[in-house]
Amino acid sequence: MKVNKIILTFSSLPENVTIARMLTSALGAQLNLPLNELEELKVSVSEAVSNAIIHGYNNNPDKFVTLKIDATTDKITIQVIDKGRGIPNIKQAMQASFSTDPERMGLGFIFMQSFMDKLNVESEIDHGTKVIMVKHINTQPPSSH
Amino acid sequence: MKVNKIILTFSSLPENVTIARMLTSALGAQLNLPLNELEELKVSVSEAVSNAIIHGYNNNPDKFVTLKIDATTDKITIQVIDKGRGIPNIKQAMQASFSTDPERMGLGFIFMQSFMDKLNVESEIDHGTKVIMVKHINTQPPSSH
Amino acid sequence: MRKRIERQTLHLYIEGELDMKNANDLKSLIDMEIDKKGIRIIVLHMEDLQFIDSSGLGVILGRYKKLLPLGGKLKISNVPPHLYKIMELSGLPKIIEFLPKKEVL
Amino acid sequence: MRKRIERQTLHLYIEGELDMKNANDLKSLIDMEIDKKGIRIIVLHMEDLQFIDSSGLGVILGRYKKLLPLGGKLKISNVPPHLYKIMELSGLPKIIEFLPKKEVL
Ligand SMILES: Nc1ncnc2c1ncn2[C@@H]1O[C@H](COP(=O)(O)OP(=O)(O)O)[C@@H](O)[C@H]1O
Ligand SMILES: Nc1ncnc2c1ncn2[C@@H]1O[C@H](COP(=O)(O)OP(=O)(O)O)[C@@H](O)[C@H]1O
Repeated sequence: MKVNKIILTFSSLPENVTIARMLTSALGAQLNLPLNELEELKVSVSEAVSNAIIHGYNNNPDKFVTLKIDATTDKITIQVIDKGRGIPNIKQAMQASFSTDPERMGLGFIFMQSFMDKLNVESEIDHGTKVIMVKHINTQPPSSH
Repeated sequence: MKVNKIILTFSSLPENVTIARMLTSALGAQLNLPLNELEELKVSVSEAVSNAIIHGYNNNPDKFVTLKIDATTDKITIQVIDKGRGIPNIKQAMQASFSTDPERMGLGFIFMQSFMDKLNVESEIDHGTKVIMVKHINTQPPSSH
Repeated sequence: MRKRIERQTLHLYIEGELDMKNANDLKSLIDMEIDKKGIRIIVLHMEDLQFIDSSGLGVILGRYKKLLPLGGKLKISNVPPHLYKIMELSGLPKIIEFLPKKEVL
Repeated sequence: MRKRIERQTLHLYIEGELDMKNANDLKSLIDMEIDKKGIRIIVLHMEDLQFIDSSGLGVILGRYKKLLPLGGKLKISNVPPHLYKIMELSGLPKIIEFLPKKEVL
């Protein structure tokens, strides 16, 4: 099976959220993902990368975020990794409306969960966070929707 | 001075030339490079990445190419790195029309040289090649052209 | 972003992508209109919005909440179809009024 | 890619990006027309070409060289302005005939 691996490491800057999203989108387009799934992939990456920058690194632009994409013919695996402050209580963090920032909605993990087929979060205080997301690729011709 | 660093490491696959170019282009657009310079940046990256895949790795898709981009307000530095077969005679390789592949034009390095402000090639047989290119960013308002 | 004030209502036409990169700009712009210019009714036109995530949605909800105690209102109009699902998931349509095209002045 | 045969001339309308990813497809397509269908005159229309690099230019030069000893010809038409410089640098205009729009049938 053909495998494409892409690793993007970038400064923890707001404009790189766009770059990360564009990369995901370009790769998804090459895999012929339908437009709505491309959209969902983009949102998921956007949420995970924004979290790394905002929560993981407290917007410190000297830090680095890594986005790893593994694409095979039947699934796409995305990892977003920071070496930031980590999440003390992952279960709580993943609940709807939970946010440590009063200005934010606490929907990032909810979107990732809804839009991807699998979501897994690993985190260690002061060592960082790794968000692993999987999307299955429907190789059947579109029919039921 | 604000610095943005981006490192893309990817499978040595033809479709990733598109990805590398798109990334460069997205970053260049954020730096407000004029369209013709964006175009020239894209060609340069395309040539260096194609060389890494074709010459460096002999089209072996299990290998990895790295594209490093460092952007400051006054210049953009691009490195394309492979761990492939290396170039025995760099001076000769950089000459116009020199190619070890009879189907190719031997213009890759010529384009990189013409389109970038600085080009430097480091290579070691069986250890790989690093192409370093610099483009200055004209922060003056456009006038003389 | 295009903006237009008509019958004391601020119409904002949001374009492109609304994420953590520019959500704060939208926040400052709206807060300025509320605080400095006394605007109380805002319609966000979304026909040219290509992408939004929770950072963008958060700023919209935040502006709605800011206007409430001031007796103001924030409405959303013309959400493009590809953004329906994320809007739905966010719960915003249960809180904020979504206007179909023709009801908007 | 759109193609059209008229008065024994093959017209190919190249779109998008021509690089190492798809240059070989163009090569195979043209070689098939030459070898199997006996095509000897080819016009490459480039108005919709967005990007080209030395891999793409190499395939074009290669097809030109293949046609020469067969008494054939390859011409290029409608190069978009943003590709003038790379065309110039490649030296192709000194070898291959470039047609302005109106001369092309
Ligand atoms: N990469 C991260 N590093 C540290 N904390 C994080 C990270 N990602 C998420 N969190 C924590 O989880 C909470 C919930 O995240 P999320 O559901 O995305 O909502 P929001 O970003 O709106 O707060 C955040 O408020 C934060 O406390
Ligand atoms: N990354 C690389 N690894 C090994 N050899 C290389 C690499 N890049 C270039 N070369 C050598 O330099 C020559 C000239 O390169 P270039 O000017 O790009 O022309 P072309 O790609 O058309 O051959 C190539 O034919 C090849 O022998």
